[in-house]
Amino acid sequence: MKLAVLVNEGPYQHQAADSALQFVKAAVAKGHEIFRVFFYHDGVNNGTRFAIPPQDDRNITVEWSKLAEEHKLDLVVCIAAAQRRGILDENEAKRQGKSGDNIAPGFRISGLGQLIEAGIQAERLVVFGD
Amino acid sequence: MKLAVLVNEGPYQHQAADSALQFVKAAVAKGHEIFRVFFYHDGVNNGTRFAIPPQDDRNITVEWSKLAEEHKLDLVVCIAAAQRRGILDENEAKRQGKSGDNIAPGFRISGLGQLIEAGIQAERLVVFGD
Amino acid sequence: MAMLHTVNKSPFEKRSLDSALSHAIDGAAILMIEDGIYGALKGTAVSAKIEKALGNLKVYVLGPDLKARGMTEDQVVDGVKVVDYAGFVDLVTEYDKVQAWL
Amino acid sequence: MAMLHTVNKSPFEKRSLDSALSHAIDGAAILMIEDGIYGALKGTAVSAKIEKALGNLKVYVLGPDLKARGMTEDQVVDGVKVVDYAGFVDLVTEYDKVQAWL
Amino acid sequence: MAEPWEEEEGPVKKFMYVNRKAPYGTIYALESLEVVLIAAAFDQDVSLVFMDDGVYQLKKGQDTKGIGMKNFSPTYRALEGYDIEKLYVEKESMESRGLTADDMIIPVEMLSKDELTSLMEEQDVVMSF
Amino acid sequence: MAEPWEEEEGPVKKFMYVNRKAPYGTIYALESLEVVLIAAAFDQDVSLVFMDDGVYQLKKGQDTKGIGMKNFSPTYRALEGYDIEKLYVEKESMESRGLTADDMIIPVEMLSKDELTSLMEEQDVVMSF
Repeated sequence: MKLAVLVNEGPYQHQAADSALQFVKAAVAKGHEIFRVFFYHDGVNNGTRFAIPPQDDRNITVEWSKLAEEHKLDLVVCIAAAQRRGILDENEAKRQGKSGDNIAPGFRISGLGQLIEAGIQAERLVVFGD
Repeated sequence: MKLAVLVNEGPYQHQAADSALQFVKAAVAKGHEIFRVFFYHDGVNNGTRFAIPPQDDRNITVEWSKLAEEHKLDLVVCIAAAQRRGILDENEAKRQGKSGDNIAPGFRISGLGQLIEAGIQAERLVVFGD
Repeated sequence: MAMLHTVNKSPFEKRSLDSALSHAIDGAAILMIEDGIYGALKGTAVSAKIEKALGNLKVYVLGPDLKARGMTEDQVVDGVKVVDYAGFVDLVTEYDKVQAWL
Repeated sequence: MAMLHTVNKSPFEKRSLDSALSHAIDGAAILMIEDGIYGALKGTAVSAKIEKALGNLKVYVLGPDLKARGMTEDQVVDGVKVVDYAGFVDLVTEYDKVQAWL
Repeated sequence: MAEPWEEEEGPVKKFMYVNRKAPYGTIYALESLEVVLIAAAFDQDVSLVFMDDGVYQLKKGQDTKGIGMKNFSPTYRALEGYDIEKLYVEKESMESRGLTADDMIIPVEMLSKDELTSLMEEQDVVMSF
Repeated sequence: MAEPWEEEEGPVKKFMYVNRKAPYGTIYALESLEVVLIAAAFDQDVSLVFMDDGVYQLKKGQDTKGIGMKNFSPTYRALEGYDIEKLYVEKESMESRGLTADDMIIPVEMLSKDELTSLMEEQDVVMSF
């Protein structure tokens, strides 16, 4: 089945990002198609490559990036929410005159329309948040 | 009176950062000394200079930076919490091999001991969170 | 099939379990995840809510979240089914849609 | 002076107002800020809690948070005092310490 | 009946946006509204529900100057211009909060908990904020 | 009586760390523990309280392999080595959750709500997570 996932909280502070990650892994293992994972609200903070969690803890962003590479997942960070919270890719950084960017590999920044499209195209939308 | 403030949530997602900012402004206006503002948990996200909120909205980080400059405030971002969440200064970025940093002017990264010290030195500690 | 309702907060802290239960039709399902699992346990001040809900709803709890918090399957209210993440995925596909009571 | 307790969540969503009220000694103060202000209003399902608390506690609500949410001072339970941020600062200095019921 | 050019755009799904949080204390109310404004461009069947503390989003007379935040409540009045016309508030949520239709910034249809529950079951996609 | 060399280090304040959140669902339990471990180095009078859902932090038998997170509950057993010995759980919080002292990973003193309230009033600084 074609599934979409919405993640509304950043990593570590709430379990939402972990739960979404485990859910996506299980869905992929069962042969379902993940149409898109959309990161909204503080969820955009999943997409920073600047995070360095303690070595004995999981690195949620790295896990998303690996999962995206292995399974060609579409990880979309909401542009409006990302601007508010300081998540930038190279284009955005240039456009906004910021020195450098922090987006992690496998994530792309795009508009809220991508969330609505996920709702239309996927057969189920599963939301993880606070 | 000597006051210390602890901010436990990032800007925008929760009102905590706004409330802390308004409280600090009011305390300064009344002639109180702000010994330190300590940013912990997602509160470290107050310290990113990458954020670009909509033009008709407040820019919380810029307000902290301005306030720090005007009143010589000590804005301390917890290093452990900042590492988990991807807030870096130049030193940390170099030490961790990250390409670039994102700390905003007026903020400094330091250890949790700075929070305990604030608890000892200040006459009141006021906590803002979720 | 009706709706799958997910609840992720402790019923001792937030009221989202109440909201979910009072908006679930006969035959709908409740899945308790994260701190929501505390609502699925026997012998607490809120156990009666789930015992009553089992009359017209299916109730599930996420095993990995239960174990993480030091709770075992035999501490769960009788009639509540324990599922793993694969079971969570199955529930999402079996029910028509999912509502997260965040 | 006793403790100042701050509550920042709606009593319809979270149980933190209950925790604060049940851990405040006679003469302590409760200050409702942010979404906590909904607990200070007349004519709601939770108004009785504050009316009762006024028997042994001082109760304050932050005016700017009240106004932001479209509520006026005359909608506040009688006996609850409205303060601005400067008043919040005064309360912090008047009471011995502050506990935030997050 | 759908017009032929509407058919071309793919299936029309029933989307319900459920607002359960008070405004300003958290950002969910504002960012939910941003989703709804974008959703309006997709020609889907959109409903907005305000229940639990979400009914507070529509309270008249919001004035945020004192907290330094933007008052976004006027945007609810603009929803009609985006052809978003199915707005519902839950009666039980209003009553326990002592609110009436007169307190609302826009006209909304009041549904009982049971009516709302049925409507929710009719949807294809439910997004809750 | 304080020894003279202790006097030199400035005042000893009573710090109470109040834990009111369940573990893993949010990070507050873990990051609160990190504060307490640092606090131990400051020679202040430290108390730890577990109340409301915070009592769940001390539940025996935590096994986080299935959720991919680190099980930090063994750290509570290390607190004694840091000379943090005043640990309290609230009786009422335990009872409404069906928990007893046997469920706890470490020995703790059980206080009633009223006893805890009094203890809280005796503190100089209360930090709540």
